[in-house]
Amino acid sequence: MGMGLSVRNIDAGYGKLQILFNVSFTVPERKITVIVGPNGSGKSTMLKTIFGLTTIYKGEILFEGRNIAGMAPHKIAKLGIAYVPQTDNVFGKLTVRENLKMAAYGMDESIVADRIEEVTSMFPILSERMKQRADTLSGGERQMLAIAIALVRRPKLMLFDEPTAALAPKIALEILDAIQRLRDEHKITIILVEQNAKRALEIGDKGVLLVGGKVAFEGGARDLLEHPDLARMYLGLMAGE
Amino acid sequence: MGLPSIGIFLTPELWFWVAVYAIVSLSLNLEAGITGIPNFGKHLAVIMGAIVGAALPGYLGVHILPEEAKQAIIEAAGKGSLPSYASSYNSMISTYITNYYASHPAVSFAMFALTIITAAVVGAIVGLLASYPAARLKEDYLAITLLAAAEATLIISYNAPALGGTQGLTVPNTLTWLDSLTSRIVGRNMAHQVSSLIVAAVVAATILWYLERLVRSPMGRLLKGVRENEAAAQALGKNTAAIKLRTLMMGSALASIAGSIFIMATLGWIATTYNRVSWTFWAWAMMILGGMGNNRGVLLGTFILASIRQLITYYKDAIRPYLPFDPVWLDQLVLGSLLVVVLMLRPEGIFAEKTTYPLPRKMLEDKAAAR
Amino acid sequence: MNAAKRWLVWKPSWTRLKCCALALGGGRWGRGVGGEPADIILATESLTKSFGGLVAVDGVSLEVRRGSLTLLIGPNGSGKTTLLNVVSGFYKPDYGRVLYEGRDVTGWPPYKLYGIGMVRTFQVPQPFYKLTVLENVLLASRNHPGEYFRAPLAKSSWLRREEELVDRAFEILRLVGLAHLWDHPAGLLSGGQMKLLEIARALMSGAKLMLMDEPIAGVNPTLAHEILRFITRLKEEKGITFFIIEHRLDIAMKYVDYVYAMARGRLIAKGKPEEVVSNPLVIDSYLGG
Amino acid sequence: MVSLVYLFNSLLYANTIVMLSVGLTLTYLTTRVPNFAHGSLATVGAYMMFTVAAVVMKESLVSGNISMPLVLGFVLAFLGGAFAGLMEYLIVLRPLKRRGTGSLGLMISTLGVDIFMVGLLNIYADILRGMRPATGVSRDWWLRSYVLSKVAGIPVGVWVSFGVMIGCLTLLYMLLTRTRFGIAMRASIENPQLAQVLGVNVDLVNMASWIIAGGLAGLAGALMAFVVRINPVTGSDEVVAIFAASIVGGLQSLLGGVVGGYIVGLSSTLGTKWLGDLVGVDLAAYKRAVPLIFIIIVLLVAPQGLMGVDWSRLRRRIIGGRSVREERLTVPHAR
Repeated sequence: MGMGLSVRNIDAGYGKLQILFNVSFTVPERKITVIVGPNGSGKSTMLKTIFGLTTIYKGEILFEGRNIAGMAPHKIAKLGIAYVPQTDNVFGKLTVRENLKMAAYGMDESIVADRIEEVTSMFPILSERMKQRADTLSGGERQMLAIAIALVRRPKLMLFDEPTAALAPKIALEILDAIQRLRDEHKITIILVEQNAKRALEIGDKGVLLVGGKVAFEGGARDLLEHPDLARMYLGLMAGE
Repeated sequence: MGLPSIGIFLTPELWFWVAVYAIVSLSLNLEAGITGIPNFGKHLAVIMGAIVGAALPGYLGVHILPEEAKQAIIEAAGKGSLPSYASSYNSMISTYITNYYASHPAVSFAMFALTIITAAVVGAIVGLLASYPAARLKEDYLAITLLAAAEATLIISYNAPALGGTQGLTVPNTLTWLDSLTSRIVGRNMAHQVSSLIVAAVVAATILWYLERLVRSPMGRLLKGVRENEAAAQALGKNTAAIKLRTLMMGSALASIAGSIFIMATLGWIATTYNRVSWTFWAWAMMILGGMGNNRGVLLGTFILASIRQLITYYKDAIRPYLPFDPVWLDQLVLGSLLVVVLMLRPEGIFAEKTTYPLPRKMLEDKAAAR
Repeated sequence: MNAAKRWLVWKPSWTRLKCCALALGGGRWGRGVGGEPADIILATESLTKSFGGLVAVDGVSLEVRRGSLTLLIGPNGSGKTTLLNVVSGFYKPDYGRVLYEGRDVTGWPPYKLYGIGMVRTFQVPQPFYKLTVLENVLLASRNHPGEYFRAPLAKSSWLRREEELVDRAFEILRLVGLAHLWDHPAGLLSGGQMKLLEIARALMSGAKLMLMDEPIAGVNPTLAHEILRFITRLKEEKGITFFIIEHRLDIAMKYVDYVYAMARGRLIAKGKPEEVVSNPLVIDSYLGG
Repeated sequence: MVSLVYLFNSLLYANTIVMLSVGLTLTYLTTRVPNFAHGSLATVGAYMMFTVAAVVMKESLVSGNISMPLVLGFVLAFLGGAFAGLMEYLIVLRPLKRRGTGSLGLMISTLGVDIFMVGLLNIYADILRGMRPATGVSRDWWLRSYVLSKVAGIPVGVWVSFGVMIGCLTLLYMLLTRTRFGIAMRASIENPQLAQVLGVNVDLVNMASWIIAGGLAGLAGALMAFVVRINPVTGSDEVVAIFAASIVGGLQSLLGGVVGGYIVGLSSTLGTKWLGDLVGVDLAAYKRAVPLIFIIIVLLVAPQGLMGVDWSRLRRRIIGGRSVREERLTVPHAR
């Protein structure tokens, strides 16, 4: 199965509070896998679990054939996985340039400038804001910076946690556009957690529906979008299983 | 070294230390162990109590002296008027007052009672004032504020002319009413030591009795609730800032009583005695070693550490040859490492905190089983 | 006699009275069903709260009828919990008012709100960790005569009350199914049990209005039904009002009287449960459009 | 009128408080522990300097000669303080944090460290006294004589003090803004989780902060030896002043530490002197009460410290405009 990621029988949570129950799914290489589900179903927890930010009680997470369950986050980052959290995903007190430099932490000095050049060319608005503090950016710009930060290391796999939350619809579309470009032009494997299920599934290749910390559906994004009970499950009118 | 070390446990001195420290560490346990207030300025209340104990029997005593005693002092001082209690004639004035107290046991007892009560009131007020600015803020701020208040008070009282400044004061003996009784039993030499011990022990026992009942009352439960989760306590209608202030007032009043008793026993005031190492950090170590939140544990911790301290003081010279350094520093090394080691190895202390219900457990078990 | 009083006495016309009632009752005059004034226990008026640049609650005005079970739904980040935090006094609003029984309680601290009968639970349970389950519940009791420093000296003044409260606490613990764990430290409970404990405490408080943040999230369906049935019983028998944030509508639906839906800090729908969940705006807010 | 000597002494004192307060704030920001042993880290530095004085300088050194030994003394002071700080973190705080010790326990452990360090310093002071009988029986040291000669009318000590202080703060500023590790430090302070996600080893950053804070404290201790007689508890006694400076600065920014350090340092020396002259009483003995007054005023008026005050908002408020409501400080824990 090569470069993709596969989650196997994961039980995870925070301390004693278990959120995920025996979750298994696979993430195909160079595709967008969308994780959807109602409030509190464990979507964000799933991403954090992949990145080693939760307590894993059981199960494995295979990346490039290697079990990364239980590894320290800063080590996972070095394997070529990047994570864009939903909130607090940029350093507000640092300038845009410092944010990008920060993202290149531990990389060879000689290529840092090129990489920063590379990512800012993807988001030209950022190059105009290089000396500004990140907390002066607008919501959309901030989200772009967050993605740019994650891109500096040229990750193979990117995890996005609700990147369009609290953004104006037009900006949200721009962000989803950018994510599509990452797949198409940069051949990056993507896991996207979205509250905005419709739009996310429209750009996605694969869909995973989490309900109550369990996988309720795994399959093509289209199939999930056309699933007759999706709306009802989303509104919490039907519990998983 | 074996046999004489047992001798220490027969001296009233050790037990006096245990009793006085028990008052302080138990009051700290009320604040920090039970309510979770990081009082790093415990010595503040002790200083205030000592100030009351040093000033009241002297300043008030001068006024109630009979005319002939006053005249005698004026003559001896060679001045036209009665010199101040804190003047250079302090020790002479104190002797006169002590003699007067010795011949009037009722006055002596009244002065003793008044001193203790005043110390408690002053302690409560100072506890309120010192914690008010930070009671609503994070515990770090409260800890720093209390420490700062205590240190500032120490410096001010060390320099205050009314307290004899850096020279300190000789304090008249307000325990003469008890000394006259004890001297008949243990002899004149030991009398004051023994009566100090009795007073300290009675007060400590009373406080222990009160605090033991407190943790077995709904109030104890409330205080633990404030410690465990402030947000939850507020949501359940508890004014946590006010509760913390009241607890600090109570804790400070008790520690202040300890300070006044200490002065009554030592009969000498010098501010530097009431430093943070002696009266705050040792008390913390006693509480942590014994078990935070457990009064009996704290009592045991107090006994152990007071004994160790006393042993080090007594056998300084005996252990000197075996140590590569001066044994006077052993105190600090023991205290410092103890605080850290206990936190690492047994954070709950010797006796962990126990659940204490106001109602008998048997009754609760029955109620739980009933359907 | 001050100016306002004189003004009242001087011209006691119907309009004046209505104005006064508006001022006192927060504009709830004459909106009732069948000609009677509606009994609104909680109302918010243009409540607004922002953090930095983000407006978390944006001009929310809603009403909770006395004796109802009113639900607040909305997708993640729609501002539900922030609204609850503002109403329950944990945050101060930037703008707007909170009215409780017609009284302006905007910005009151939580313990004062508790005093007038408003109590809340937390989404993430907030137990007193080292205290036992029974102690946790007992701490919620109102005006306990033993919660003073004089208590140890006057045991007789509170002992009987304590016993009554213990009985009541056990009754509630049995109800939520925690009675067998009464002597357990609350910090050792499982997540679901902590949730139950949170509810037990709220019940113990004897509040008139309970604000609950996701009371049945993380609780198994059978138990969730039991809790909701119990809440309904309390509502009917004791007349307690419940204002609940919840997303598990499958279970909650049939117990609910009225639903508000929020998205992006604003109210987007209100009405009977069936109306609200079939409202395309609400479905869109969940699924995205 | 304040004499020139008094003015210089005050400035020297304020400089040391600034350096201490910056270090204290730094470790508070990274590790979230108020370090009650911070003052003793300074004493460690001072004794490193004394070691050089005792072993290398002897009496033969011409006073005022800023020579290699003095530089060596500063280097050792930095290293000594840094080592002590790092050990405090590695041996005490990190294990306790991993064990899940609460903030109360962590605070107490730093008290324990402080007393332990004072004990060790006392023992070392005895050894040092044996090495240099010239100071006689006194255990108090100072290096005033080394820095009394004047350059451009100002004592060498003042030049050195400002040189070291400005040099250190500039280096720290450069580190934090110009190097990637420094940026990583600032990032970890703001959002440790995100920094971790981006590949930063946050524990390493914490260790670095303790090294820097300890080193700065060590240098401050060495500088303090130019103005006051130092004994093993001198630094420990300054802990209230250091905290006051940090609290005045808001405990949130290093710049706040600098501003707070000068406000507290100068007002407790120059301020008490000036006020004393005004009312005709010598208030110098009460200078240690000044930090308390600052703590109380700041906590009552602006608990976020000077750097936390929204000055423009305050101005609007004073000039007029809509009232600003403050945030309650008790908020239920998120997540």
